[in-house]
Amino acid sequence: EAAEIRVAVASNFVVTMKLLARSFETQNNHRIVIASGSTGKHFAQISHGAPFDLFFAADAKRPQLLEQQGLAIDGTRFTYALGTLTLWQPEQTTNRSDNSTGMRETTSIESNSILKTLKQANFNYLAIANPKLAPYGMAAKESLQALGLWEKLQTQIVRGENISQAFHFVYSGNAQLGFVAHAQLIHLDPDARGGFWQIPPHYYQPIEQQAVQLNDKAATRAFVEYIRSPAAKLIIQQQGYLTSDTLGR
Amino acid sequence: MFSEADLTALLITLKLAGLTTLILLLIGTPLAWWLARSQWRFKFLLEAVLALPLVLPPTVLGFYLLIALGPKGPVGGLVEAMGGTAPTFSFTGLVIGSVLYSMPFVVQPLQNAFAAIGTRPLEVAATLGASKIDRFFTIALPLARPGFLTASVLGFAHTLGEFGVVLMIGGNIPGKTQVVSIAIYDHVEQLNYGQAHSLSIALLIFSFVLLVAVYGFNRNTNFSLIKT
Amino acid sequence: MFSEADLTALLITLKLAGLTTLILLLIGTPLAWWLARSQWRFKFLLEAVLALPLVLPPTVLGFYLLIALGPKGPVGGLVEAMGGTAPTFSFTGLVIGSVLYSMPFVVQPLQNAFAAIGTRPLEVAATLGASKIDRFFTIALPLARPGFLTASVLGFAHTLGEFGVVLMIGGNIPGKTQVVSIAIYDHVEQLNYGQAHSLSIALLIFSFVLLVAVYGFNRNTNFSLIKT
Amino acid sequence: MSIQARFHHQQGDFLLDVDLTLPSVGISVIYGPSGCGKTTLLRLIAGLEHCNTGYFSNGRSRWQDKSLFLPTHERALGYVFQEASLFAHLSVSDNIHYGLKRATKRAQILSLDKIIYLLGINELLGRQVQTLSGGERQRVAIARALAAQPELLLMDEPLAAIDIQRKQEILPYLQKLHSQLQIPVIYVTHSLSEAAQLADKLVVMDKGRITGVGNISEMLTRLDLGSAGLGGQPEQISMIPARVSSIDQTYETCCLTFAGGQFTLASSAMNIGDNVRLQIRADDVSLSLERAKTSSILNIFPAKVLEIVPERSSQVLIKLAIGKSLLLSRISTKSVALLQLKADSSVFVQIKSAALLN
Amino acid sequence: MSIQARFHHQQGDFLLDVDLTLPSVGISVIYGPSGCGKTTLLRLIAGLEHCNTGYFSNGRSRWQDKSLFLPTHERALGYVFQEASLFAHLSVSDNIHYGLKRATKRAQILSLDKIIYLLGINELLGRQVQTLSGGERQRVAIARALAAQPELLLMDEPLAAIDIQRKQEILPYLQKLHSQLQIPVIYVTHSLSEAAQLADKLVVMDKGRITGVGNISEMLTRLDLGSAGLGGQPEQISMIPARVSSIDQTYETCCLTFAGGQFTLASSAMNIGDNVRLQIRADDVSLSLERAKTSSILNIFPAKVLEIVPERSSQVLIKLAIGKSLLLSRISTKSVALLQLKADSSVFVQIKSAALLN
Ligand SMILES: Nc1ncnc2c1ncn2[C@@H]1O[C@H](COP(=O)(O)OP(=O)(O)OP(=O)(O)O)[C@@H](O)[C@H]1O
Ligand SMILES: Nc1ncnc2c1ncn2[C@@H]1O[C@H](COP(=O)(O)OP(=O)(O)OP(=O)(O)O)[C@@H](O)[C@H]1O
Ligand SMILES: [Mg+2]
Ligand SMILES: [Mg+2]
Repeated sequence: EAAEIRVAVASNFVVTMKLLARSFETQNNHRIVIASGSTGKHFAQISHGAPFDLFFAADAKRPQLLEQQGLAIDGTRFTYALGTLTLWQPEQTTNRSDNSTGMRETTSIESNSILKTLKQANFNYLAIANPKLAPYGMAAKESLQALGLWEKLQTQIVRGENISQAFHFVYSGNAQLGFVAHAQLIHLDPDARGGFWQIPPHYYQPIEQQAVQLNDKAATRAFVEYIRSPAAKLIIQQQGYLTSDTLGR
Repeated sequence: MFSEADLTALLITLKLAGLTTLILLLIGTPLAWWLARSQWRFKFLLEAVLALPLVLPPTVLGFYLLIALGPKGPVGGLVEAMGGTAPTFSFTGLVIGSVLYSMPFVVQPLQNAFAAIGTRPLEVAATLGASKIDRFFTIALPLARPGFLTASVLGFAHTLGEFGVVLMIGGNIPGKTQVVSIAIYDHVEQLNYGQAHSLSIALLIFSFVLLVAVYGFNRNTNFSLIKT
Repeated sequence: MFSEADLTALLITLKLAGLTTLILLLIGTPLAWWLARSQWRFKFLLEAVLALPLVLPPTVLGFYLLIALGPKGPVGGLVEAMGGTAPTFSFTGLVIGSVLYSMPFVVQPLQNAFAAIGTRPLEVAATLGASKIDRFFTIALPLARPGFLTASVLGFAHTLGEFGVVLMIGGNIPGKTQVVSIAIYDHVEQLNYGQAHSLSIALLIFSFVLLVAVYGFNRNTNFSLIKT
Repeated sequence: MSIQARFHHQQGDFLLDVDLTLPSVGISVIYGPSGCGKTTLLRLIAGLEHCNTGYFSNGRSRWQDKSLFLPTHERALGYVFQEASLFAHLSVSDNIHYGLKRATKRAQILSLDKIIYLLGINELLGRQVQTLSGGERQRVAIARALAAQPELLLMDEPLAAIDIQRKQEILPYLQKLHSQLQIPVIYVTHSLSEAAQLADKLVVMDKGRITGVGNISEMLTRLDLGSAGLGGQPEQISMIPARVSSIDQTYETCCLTFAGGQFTLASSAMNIGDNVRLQIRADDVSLSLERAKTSSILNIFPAKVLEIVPERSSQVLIKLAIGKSLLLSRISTKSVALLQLKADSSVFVQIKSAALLN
Repeated sequence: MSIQARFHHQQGDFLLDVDLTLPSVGISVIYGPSGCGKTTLLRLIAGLEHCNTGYFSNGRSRWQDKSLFLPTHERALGYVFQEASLFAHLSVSDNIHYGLKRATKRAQILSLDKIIYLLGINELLGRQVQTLSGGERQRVAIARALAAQPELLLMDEPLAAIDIQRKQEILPYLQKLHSQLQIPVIYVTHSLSEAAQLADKLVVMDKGRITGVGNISEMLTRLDLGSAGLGGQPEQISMIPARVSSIDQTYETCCLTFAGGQFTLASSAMNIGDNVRLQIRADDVSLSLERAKTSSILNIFPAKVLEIVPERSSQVLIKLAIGKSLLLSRISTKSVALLQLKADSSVFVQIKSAALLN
């Protein structure tokens, strides 16, 4: 029979989750209720009895912790998406490198010029998500370290609470460059995208976004099953994420 | 123009702000009255405690409320032990959080308004046979009207814009604890700038109309200006 | 017990709250005075506008400020055109945001306090040769002291706990725009509950001491209670 | 059945120490210089000031003793404050009705219409109190206190802001309050003529203490109260009880019998048999050794000098007996010498004018 | 050099319409019933009420006309409000110093010590104003206004809350303000005896209009001002200018020459040659056809009846001429008949007592 499934979703994945939910709901009687928020908040809430059925975190750590604390169903944890990091510079308009399959591209002329801007520190501010709070922030930090720029750019780095805020900083023109999620750029009008450079995956630890079941209701399981289906994976990929099979795992 | 979820959020918000303001006026009025009248030596300690919720970032305050009100916390635990449900993640929880959070904005203006009345009108009313409670309702309340105006406006508006506490103890559950401020926040987070703008503007226009009504209506009650 | 970063954040917070309160008192006092005295028909519209910042969730307000103050926004653009730097991600930006955000909490109590003085003491002072400005400083200000107390406390405390706006337009730069509310928030998000607790408690104790000092010091100025 | 008040009350440096018995009918006037504690005494009686060791009974019921402290609103009193403290949020009419509405338990003895008429505030009823003049405010405050149907009326210099014409209309009304309605009044004033016109009992206060209490006629002729009391006051008044014996309609005069003779007074609004009081200023009483024949002064009586008290070196107060009535006269020292007056001298007192009370 | 005031000012239903010229020295008393516009007039003069079509000049400088409106604080005035409005946040002493400090531009003519002494507020200086009694408050308010070294003093019933003894000390001081210091005073009162004691000019107001202006002596004997004015008032006073001609140290009396004879008065604090004013209540003047021989009344003068005005049917006011001086007497209608008085009758006036001004 029809049930309501409450899903706590990391803010950065909510848009994708809505698409997934809609598609799931067309095949089921179940209804998905999405509560977006920061993973840290969701963790605290779940620890204190929040009535969620599923938890889609922005990282792997929090689901793991819940599992250890016995607040999640053992063995239900899985990676539902892998974030990809992009360095974005809207003012870079000479040329655009994205095409519909541009996600795999790792280098281009423009990206080199963005890299050049970065290396020359030819800007006021570089926006990243807070490495302490957001996996994308950690990835940005690792990338900068790999490029040998982390120490050098310290005074020019502004930190957003999460990856959305890093995006706002760039979008509003306050920061000239920013490490954002590739998924965020997907939603921009192509004319407004400017230049970007997808960071090569070996620069940073994979941004594993994991989900875990908080109970073992049939509806919950049904939804998890759906998420793991190829149809869902396609949607996730179209939204600018990688999935485990795209990485070959 | 607005999604159904947005409209629901708007409705919940109004319900929350209205109820919170009402509760705050009900609790805050006697409290402010007592604070304004009392000669208690250590009154200032209580005044300081009342202002403390202001100092914590809302999310942090929300975090502590989450702990306290949750089933494992002292309050929530007690409620559950008595057969109830812990108020977190429910509308009740939101109301509790908002009340605590907006308390100083209601109590302080009321306290000042009551203090400004002075003792004379109350003494006069007493000699005319008005009991303590009668004096309070027929003299103190009407004379403190500007203070009630400020208190209601600050309390209501502050609850409308309230966000951190509600997010934390409410859990942002659409249709239940998702208020409009969180909805706007979500739109911004999801880069739905257009929807964020329209919802913000709707909230602003609504609030502006409300505020204009309140202030406009009270325009001519400047009797507090004149001492007789 | 506290990391150096926490201590720096604490320091920046105090500086921010102090400066914001100061600026608010400087701006808010004449504004409140004008609002209390003016007979302008459409005053209530202005009053409503002043209360509006309250209504938006801080993060959303911060978002709009980020746009307005940024180099592409009207304000930031103007500043840059004049050869300056847009105030976002700077301490100046934090101050601007906090001032806007906490404005109603300072203006409203002051306005009520000024209104409660009435016209008589000012008339008397005028007959004793005190000019408008002289009357303001020697009569209106001291008589409005309870209002100033409330205004300062609400303004200062609100800025201490302020978080959304500051996070948005400050960029959380340690040593520059990371304030203690953000630091506590970060600790909570990282599940460093221990550090979050100690920092919260430090903030609470500090604020409590401050509030007790303010309220205790003002304990005996209840002259507003008595009309002569 | 008498009003009893005992208070020992410290207020800053000021100590009020009072033990007072007043009749529970009639008007008792508290008289004394500024700052002597008159207002404080009224506040204590009203229960607005707390005095743990106080005692008060209004004759009918006890309001306060060691174990009892009735709150103000349960004391059936009316209080006219020294500064007319009207409610700023109520209209004039609502101010007056405030007490009236709450007096439903008390007997409705004072008619609202009458009160409004007497205080001349009919046209003010719809007004906001902020627009009233000082005297108008005070009149409204009196009306409000009266409308509350008090069993004891406390009035703190109620007529200070009111013009003399209106005063002359209000005073007789206040007198009637007790003569017809048996409402005792405690009335604070620093005007001796107001006191003489109103008072049955006069209480003289100084520096928080009571320096003299007595019937008005006796008190007024007491010369021992010192500069803080009545002696040394520019006003000196005697009071003589009398009774209407006949009325002359032609000249609108009446004849009053008192313990000393027949007094002719210009007044027609009286009935034969009425008991009245004559109030006579010492300055209005001159003395002569022979009875003047062609004088406009109608009231000339033989009298005996009782006492001559020098006031200043140029002036004396003379206490006289007309039959059994006492009278004060103030004349110059020079006249005393010219007429060779001394105690026991026989003289004629010429009373130029007199005011009539009740 | 005279004070000129012209105002046409609407206030709710009330219209104040005044065109007034007053001498720029001396005390002008505004007299009228409650609500007639006295306070409003003072507020207009002080610039506290705005009147676009107003005009005011204090003799030395213009404060207001068509194109000019000096704000209150630039008008060198002192204002004693009807309700003593002390600053609640300042001590008594600081209240008084408030005006003093701001008067540095003005000539320091009034000594603070003297003011404090005269108003008897020395012991109150350190007190908080909330602890003062009503009369104490008003005295402090007067001191504060005087300390501001005003060039024009506006006083709105300043003595209503003050006891008669203190009043008698303050009044002469106020008189000296103008006689010695040339500070003009505009003084609102509803006490005619206060007016007679203080006034040089008397302004009678009713319903927002001026119904009579004139020198006090002339005004007091005008019988045409109707019930709102002076006629019909219980108090009727005449004022006679005189001059000290000799002093008798034994009885502490002095002899005053006036346009009609020699007046004997109990008073020693005078110098020969002083110009003074005699204030005589109509009630203190009796008439006789023969000169009384053995009376305590020292002042008996031949006079001529000018006019007999019935007040009530039982009483008349008689206007008399003693030489060139005018005098009012109030006697009973019965006496008029008994003595067969009419206009032009020759009589003896017996003046029982008189007050001395200046
Ligand atoms: N705003 C107003 N609306 C209507 N009438 C007003 C207003 N303000 C004052 N008045 C009236 O103006 C008249 C004059 O007032 P004012 O205070 O000058 O009287 P006053 O002569 O000083 O009387 P008092 O001796 O009682 O103090 C009063 O009748 C008062 O009721
Ligand atoms: N809190 C206080 N501290 C010190 N003295 C006080 C305090 N309150 C009142 N007093 C003094 O008590 C005395 C009595 O005051 P009260 O008001 O009773 O006088 P009053 O007789 O009514 O005088 P008035 O005729 O001037 O109104 C005054 O001298 C006053 O200064
Ligand atoms: Mg008093
Ligand atoms: Mg007046």
